[in-house]
Amino acid sequence: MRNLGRRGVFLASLVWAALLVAAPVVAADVGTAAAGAETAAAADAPAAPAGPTVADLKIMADTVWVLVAGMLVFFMNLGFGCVESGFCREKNCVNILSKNFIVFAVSSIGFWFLGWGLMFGDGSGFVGTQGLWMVGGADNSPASGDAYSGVYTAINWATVPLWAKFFFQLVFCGTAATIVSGAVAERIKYHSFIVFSFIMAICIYPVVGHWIWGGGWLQSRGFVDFAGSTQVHSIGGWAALVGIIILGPRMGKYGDRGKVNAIPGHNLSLATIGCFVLWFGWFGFNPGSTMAVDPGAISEIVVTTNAAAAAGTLSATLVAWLLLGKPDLGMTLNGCLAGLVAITAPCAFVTVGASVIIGLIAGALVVFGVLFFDRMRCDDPVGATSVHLLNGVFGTLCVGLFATPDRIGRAANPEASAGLFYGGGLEQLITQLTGVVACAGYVIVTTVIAWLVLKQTMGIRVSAEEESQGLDIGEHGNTAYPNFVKELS
Amino acid sequence: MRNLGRRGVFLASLVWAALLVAAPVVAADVGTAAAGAETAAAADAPAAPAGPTVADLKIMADTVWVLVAGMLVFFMNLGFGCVESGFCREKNCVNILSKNFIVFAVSSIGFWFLGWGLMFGDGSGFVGTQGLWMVGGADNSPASGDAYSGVYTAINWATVPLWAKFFFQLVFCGTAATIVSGAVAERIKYHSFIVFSFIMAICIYPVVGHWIWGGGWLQSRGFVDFAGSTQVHSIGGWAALVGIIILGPRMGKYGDRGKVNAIPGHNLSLATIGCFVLWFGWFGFNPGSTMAVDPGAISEIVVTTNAAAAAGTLSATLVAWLLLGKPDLGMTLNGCLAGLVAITAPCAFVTVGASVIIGLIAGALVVFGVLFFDRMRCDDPVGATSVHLLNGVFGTLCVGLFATPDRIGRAANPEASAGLFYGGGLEQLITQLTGVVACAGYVIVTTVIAWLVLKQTMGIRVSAEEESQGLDIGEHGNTAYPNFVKELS
Amino acid sequence: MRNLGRRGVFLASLVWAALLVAAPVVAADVGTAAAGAETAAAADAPAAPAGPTVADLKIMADTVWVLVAGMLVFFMNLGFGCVESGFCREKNCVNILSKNFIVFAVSSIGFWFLGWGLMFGDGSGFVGTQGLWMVGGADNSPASGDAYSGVYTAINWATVPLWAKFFFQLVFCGTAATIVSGAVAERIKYHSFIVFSFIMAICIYPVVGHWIWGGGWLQSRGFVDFAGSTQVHSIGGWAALVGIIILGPRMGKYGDRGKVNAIPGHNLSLATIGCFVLWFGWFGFNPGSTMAVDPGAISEIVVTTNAAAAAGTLSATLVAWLLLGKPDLGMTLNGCLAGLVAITAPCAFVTVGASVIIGLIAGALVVFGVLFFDRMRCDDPVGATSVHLLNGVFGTLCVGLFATPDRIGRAANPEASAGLFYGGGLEQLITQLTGVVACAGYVIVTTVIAWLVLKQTMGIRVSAEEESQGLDIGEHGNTAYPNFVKELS
Amino acid sequence: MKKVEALIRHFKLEDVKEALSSRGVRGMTVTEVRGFGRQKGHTEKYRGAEYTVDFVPKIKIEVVVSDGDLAGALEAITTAARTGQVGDGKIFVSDLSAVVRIRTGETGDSAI
Amino acid sequence: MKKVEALIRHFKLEDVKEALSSRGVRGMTVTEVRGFGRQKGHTEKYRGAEYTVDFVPKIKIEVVVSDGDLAGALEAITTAARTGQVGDGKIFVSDLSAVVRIRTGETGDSAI
Amino acid sequence: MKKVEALIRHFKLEDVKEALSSRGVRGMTVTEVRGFGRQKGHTEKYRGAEYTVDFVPKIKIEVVVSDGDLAGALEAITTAARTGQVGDGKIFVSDLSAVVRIRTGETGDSAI
Ligand SMILES: Nc1ncnc2c1ncn2[C@@H]1O[C@H](COP(=O)(O)OP(=O)(O)O)[C@@H](O)[C@H]1O
Ligand SMILES: Nc1ncnc2c1ncn2[C@@H]1O[C@H](COP(=O)(O)OP(=O)(O)O)[C@@H](O)[C@H]1O
Ligand SMILES: Nc1ncnc2c1ncn2[C@@H]1O[C@H](COP(=O)(O)OP(=O)(O)O)[C@@H](O)[C@H]1O
Repeated sequence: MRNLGRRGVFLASLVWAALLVAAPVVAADVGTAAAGAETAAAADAPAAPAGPTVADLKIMADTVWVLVAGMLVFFMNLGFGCVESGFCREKNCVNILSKNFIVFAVSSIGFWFLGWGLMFGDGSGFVGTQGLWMVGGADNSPASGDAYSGVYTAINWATVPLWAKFFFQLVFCGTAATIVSGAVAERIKYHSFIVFSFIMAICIYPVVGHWIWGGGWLQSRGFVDFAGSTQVHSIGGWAALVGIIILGPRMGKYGDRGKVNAIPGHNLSLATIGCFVLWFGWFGFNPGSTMAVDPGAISEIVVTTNAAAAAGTLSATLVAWLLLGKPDLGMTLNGCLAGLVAITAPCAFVTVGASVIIGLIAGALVVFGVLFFDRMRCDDPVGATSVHLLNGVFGTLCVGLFATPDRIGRAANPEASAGLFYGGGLEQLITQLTGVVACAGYVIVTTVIAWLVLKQTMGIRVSAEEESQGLDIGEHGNTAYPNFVKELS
Repeated sequence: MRNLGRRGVFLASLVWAALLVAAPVVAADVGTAAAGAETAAAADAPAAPAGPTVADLKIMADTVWVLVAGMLVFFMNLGFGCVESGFCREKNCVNILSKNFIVFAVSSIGFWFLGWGLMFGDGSGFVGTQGLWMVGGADNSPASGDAYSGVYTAINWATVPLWAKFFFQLVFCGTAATIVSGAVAERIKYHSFIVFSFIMAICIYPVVGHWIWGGGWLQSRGFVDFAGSTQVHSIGGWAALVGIIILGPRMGKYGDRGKVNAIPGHNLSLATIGCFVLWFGWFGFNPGSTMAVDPGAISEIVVTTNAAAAAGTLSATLVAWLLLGKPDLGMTLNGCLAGLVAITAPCAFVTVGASVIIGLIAGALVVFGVLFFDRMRCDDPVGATSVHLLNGVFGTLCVGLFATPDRIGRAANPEASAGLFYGGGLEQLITQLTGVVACAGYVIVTTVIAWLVLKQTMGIRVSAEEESQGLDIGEHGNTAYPNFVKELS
Repeated sequence: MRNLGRRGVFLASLVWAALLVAAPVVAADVGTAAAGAETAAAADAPAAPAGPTVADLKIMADTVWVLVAGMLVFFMNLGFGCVESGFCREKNCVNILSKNFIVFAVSSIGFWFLGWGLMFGDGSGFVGTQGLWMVGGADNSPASGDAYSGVYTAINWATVPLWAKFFFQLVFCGTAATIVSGAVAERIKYHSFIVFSFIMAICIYPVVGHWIWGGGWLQSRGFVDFAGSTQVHSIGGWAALVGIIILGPRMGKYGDRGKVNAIPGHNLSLATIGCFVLWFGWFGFNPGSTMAVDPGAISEIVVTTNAAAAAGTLSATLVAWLLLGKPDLGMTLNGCLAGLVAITAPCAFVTVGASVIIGLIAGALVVFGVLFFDRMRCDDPVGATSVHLLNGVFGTLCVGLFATPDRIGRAANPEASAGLFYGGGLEQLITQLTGVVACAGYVIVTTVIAWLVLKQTMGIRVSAEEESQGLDIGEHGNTAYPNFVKELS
Repeated sequence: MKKVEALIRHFKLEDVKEALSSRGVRGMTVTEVRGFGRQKGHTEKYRGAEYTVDFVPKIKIEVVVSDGDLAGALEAITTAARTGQVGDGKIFVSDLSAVVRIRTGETGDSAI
Repeated sequence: MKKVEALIRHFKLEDVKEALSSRGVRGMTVTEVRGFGRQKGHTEKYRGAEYTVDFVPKIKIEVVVSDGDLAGALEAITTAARTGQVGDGKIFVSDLSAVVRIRTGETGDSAI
Repeated sequence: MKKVEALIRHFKLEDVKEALSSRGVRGMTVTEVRGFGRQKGHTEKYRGAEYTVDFVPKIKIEVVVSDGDLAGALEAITTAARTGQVGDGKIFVSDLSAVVRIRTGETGDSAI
């Protein structure tokens, strides 16, 4: 123990020293690159007193909108943290909170370091190859369209500065990684989860991101995912499902002869708080994905998003009531999230009426999903697979079903067409299906490799003894609510 | 039980089938209507690259403001959820959270389905009659004023798209319904509450709304309620009071000889979180009610709102300290909310100094209100009547007392005049009083009917046994903090 | 007791009467002043239908940005409330929540009454002397620069209405006072804390504020503190440290022979929620401090802020892991806050790469800080000194180290120059150091006086018996989670 | 001296306390416990999986009385705690060989 | 009649309940307690300061049985609660002088 | 063998544990309870209504000792738990007829 401590300190000093040496270099480096990127903006500053032009004002409005929406999406980390810790047991609460807290920090660094470059850098249809490191490529944003010159061409349609684009994309990346956290909760080793999140942020999320939003092959084929039912939710969901299967269920979750034991979460107030925060954050997630203040579009998207959430809430409650005999609050909350996930891809392309229908179906889906995954013995403490995977897929397909001819233009993708129910035929639905399958394939393969390598090297599951005592003491040496000690002092 | 189950599933299938049949119709329907409504905006989209005009920019700014403010108001649902569950007992916590969660879903669907039309549709002075269903009337927003053509004339002054108007109004409707939740907590049947909320959203709130904001008779007479002290808070408060009286007090609340027993809430941290969230959300509620970026107005309203909240907090704390001997945190929180409710109607019309005074009075009122209602044996677990009803009325009258001549113009109502203390005489005060009485009358009558019908049909109060065991187990089969099971697994 | 009660009521009546008499006067007074201030804006209102100009639109955009950012900063009160109550024991929870709730109310009234005037009123290099009372000086904002005429010249560069400026500055003042709350928790008398906060808001914070942001002597010398590492955080930190020393440690915190006893907080979920909320709020704190929509600047500041928070989180976790053997969640949270505090002063002047480095160092600093202050027997239940004081100082110095030549212009201070690592030499670093020392000196002297006077007059520390039983019962007669009573009713 | 342990329903605690006090009992100790007996627990649902909570919340009262006060205490408890429904609880009586009051060191009946 | 008090591990409660039920025991009372014994507690960290939690969570079961059922109950508990690791717990047996069922007023063995 | 039950103040637990340990006691069980006695509770306020909390938090320690160790244990507790103020608590001693160590099946004094 003592030796370990000493070795630890030594190691730390090493790491630290390395960092301090590397740091100025990095800083200098980035200094130059970013300085280039910023020149336009900086040059604007002195000019400001002379008064902005109409074009400047549009950039101002768009930037405020994108940043505020990005902040709302960031805030969803709190939502996930609350939902996931609320749905888990007290003895693992510190662990889940820690995971959900650090995962955004990890994503922030990882997506900045390499993820953004792979996702939006110019390159092949498969991955970005230019401006890879530390968002360091040439870029004259907020110049847009033809006026744009730089290496992040795929996102040159947004009339906001580079860092605004980066921030908005970063918070999405963080969300995908967070989804995994809940599904693998109560048994995964803390440091393995951290490493996995880093892998997600650096090379799983960004590659699919390149296909869908970074000018890659799926985008070229007309695949459309407005705010990320696939890009964020089903990717997170697949990674979670693979993790669940490789980790195996929690001790005591499944009994003999198909018996499913309930393992109630420790705090439904927390879970409810979390769900409200997520609903709130989704008002950044979906309407913000316009990345521009298009009044008609963002207003309608706010309403479709809200309508699907409301409908999902009601339908999950009703289905649970009829199916299970009582209106289970956990199902109500999951229904809301299901509606939100399902409307994420089609939010800009469908009518409010259609979004109500999408929400109603999503809410029912999630209830059956939870029962189904339990029957499959996929132990998912928070229902992440039912919410994000199932409804992520469903939502992506909804574009091919419900997109209206006049709204599909908002995709700014000439290959995209209206959905089956609005006279568009099967074409878009098939494209959507292709995208779903392709992304699933990539994520399943890469995460299987990642999880298995982690399993062989650092191990991914805590010992049975630690699992039974709770990960809080084992992994963190803390307890979330140390009431006995408290009473005594 | 088993039979019931089977019947339930059958019923569900029916409902489901009906929905699925109805759905495409609805979607198509709405598709057309909304498509019409959206044409202008959609047509703008391709034009956007050519650069927006100054008029477009104003629409952009106003839309962002209205939507962000609306999101903040939405977020108040979390605040109400926390305050109300914190002020109730643990054994009813799941029930309260469920109610507060589903109530916004119910309002969303109800207000979309019919409420909006009744409230803002052109029609008589009493109720809207055009464009009733699913926000489906003709409308060329964001065109405004003379350029407007459509059936929602009363709100044509706002230069934002129709769905932005809808969203902002929807979140207000949701708030009114939520207020009832806390007052009737710990004894009401879950499904009866759901039905009642639906009634509120569909035909109680919108009718009064038509009178006040929808071009109805009160508005024509110069009645002014900037952000809803009456429209939202006192309406919610009257509905709550009627519910309280018809339901009767919780078991054990009142003893013999006027004895009032304390039934402490289970979690003051939760209540405090909720109150902060409400304060935060009010920055959308009041300044957002401009529905336009009028810099001078919104800045001042932010400050009057904040000043009244601060003054209410201080005065309730002080009064409770002097009156009850100790600075009760529950009273401090209620004082803050009281200040906010009271400033809601006059926020745009009064000076910051006056808003401090309004807050001070509101904070004192709420303390006396809580004691008063308890003496009247109106058992209100969260103080909704003292906060929303009492101060909603008080705030509405404050317009007639404190409105300044130069600010009353912000009401955009030619009939409105300055308040008594600012040389306006008694006129406005009397108008305000008329409005208060009229709305009270309508809400009392309709909610008495609604509650009594519910009582006769589905019943509104849980059994004594269920009440004593807690509604969580009886109504939901859940417990909020299942710690004993948890420890064992 | 009874006598006291009667006397109390008498006192109250007196206070009340005084208020009611004073009130109309105040209102009238302010009415005039503010009416003057508002004329421009009010006059705009009728003109609005005629359409805004480009200059108006800039004011609109800036106002929305400043107000929304201010609301986010306001929301940090919730964050502080959660972090601080989570890190304290259950028996003091009501007390901490009460303190954190009321402190913003106190600041709101105090800063409005006098603080703003002292801080931004024209006057000497040491303090404002004009327009002192109730923000009542002449002011024609949003007119700016040369067009400005009024007595709040130092902030005339911001093109937003006076009340928007006031609101944004107010929420900062509130933050400084809140920092003290956590550090002196679990032993301070409630009413003494309230009085101390009032003193902070009225004459400690504003004076330093005048030096730094109000056109005072430090600003003239080129001292630069973009969003308040010194102005808000280290000031709060010094006041806290002085309070800690004068109050002494909590009973049982330090044993014989240098033994440090752990006194675990009661709820790490709460603390984690709080930290997420603070991170979120900081997106208002730092980028909002532009007080204008400068797209390039605010986008970059959002990213530097986020990067430092992420890096601080990671580095504190790592250092705690290596140093203490396990990744302590409390340290992770403090690391995040440390990164945020450290980047607050330099956020607008450094590259994203540099902000990562600043965050990494801050995260390590905070861990050593906590251990250091404990060794010094400064008992700080929430780590406020390590987070706000230590990193406030560090962050302020970072401007002198990492500011780049092209970004330092954002300070709009001709005396400011680039940092040591970017070719600016030692000059700026020395200026920053001067500022740190000067502010420390002023705050230490004034708070020593304030605390000592309070100690002599009303007393500052609760009795040992009350401390052992918990302040909730002693000071408030409440308990946060009254579960025993609850179970019984 | 006798130790009387009674398992009662939550909402009867107040009544039992009053009943005992009125017979001169000046001290008691209360614990929150879970009971298993003829009174059935209930079934809860959690995300579709059912689970039975067999143990229902009960209150345990411990009262130490002198031999002479035993009968009165028993009667007080029995009367005050009875509802007539299954689950009213049990009383267990045992002998104590010594009682000490920590504050004074008194022992025996005077320490009660 | 005998009172059997057993201190056991949390996760053994279900097994012990089953074992007792299968021997005809129809009632028991359970309390969450903290035990100190040969089984060591663990060390927690809080903001750099270490503290030891000496008391580990245990479950206390109290079962009252007639003298004849004692041996069976003891065996049931011993068998069901054993893991063989330090910390399995203890059983304490004492005599009761009276048992009353509150609902009916029955006393003695029939009240159990 | 004797069972010693002591009701003490929260903050005395550590001292009592030390005192008992130093006399060779190697096991004990602790429960959080509420006590009613000469020490008065306090009054709380909730939204204007007052309510009295009669039951003050106490700690119950149960220690089983061999007959020979009884006197020492009593003294240890009495000394360590005393403050001299009302509310210091009580000690109750009773006889045990059997003790079993679940892990090994040992009985009697060696099982303690
Ligand atoms: N044999 C027993 N040993 C210990 N406690 C018992 C026993 N039987 C019953 N109890 C306790 O008494 C409570 C009430 O018993 P129960 O059988 O439900 O109803 P009743 O007392 O009406 O017969 C139980 O919840 C349990 O706490
Ligand atoms: N002398 C004692 N008096 C009261 N309870 C005891 C005593 N010894 C042990 N216990 C209880 O039994 C539990 C298990 O004892 P321990 O010594 O840890 O293991 P084992 O039973 O395997 O010897 C302890 O946690 C404590 O609750
Ligand atoms: N007769 C009794 N039976 C059971 N517990 C008792 C009895 N008398 C006192 N106690 C317990 O002892 C505690 C202390 O008793 P109290 O009368 O307050 O002070 P003291 O021990 O100083 O006389 C009580 O809180 C209660 O838990």
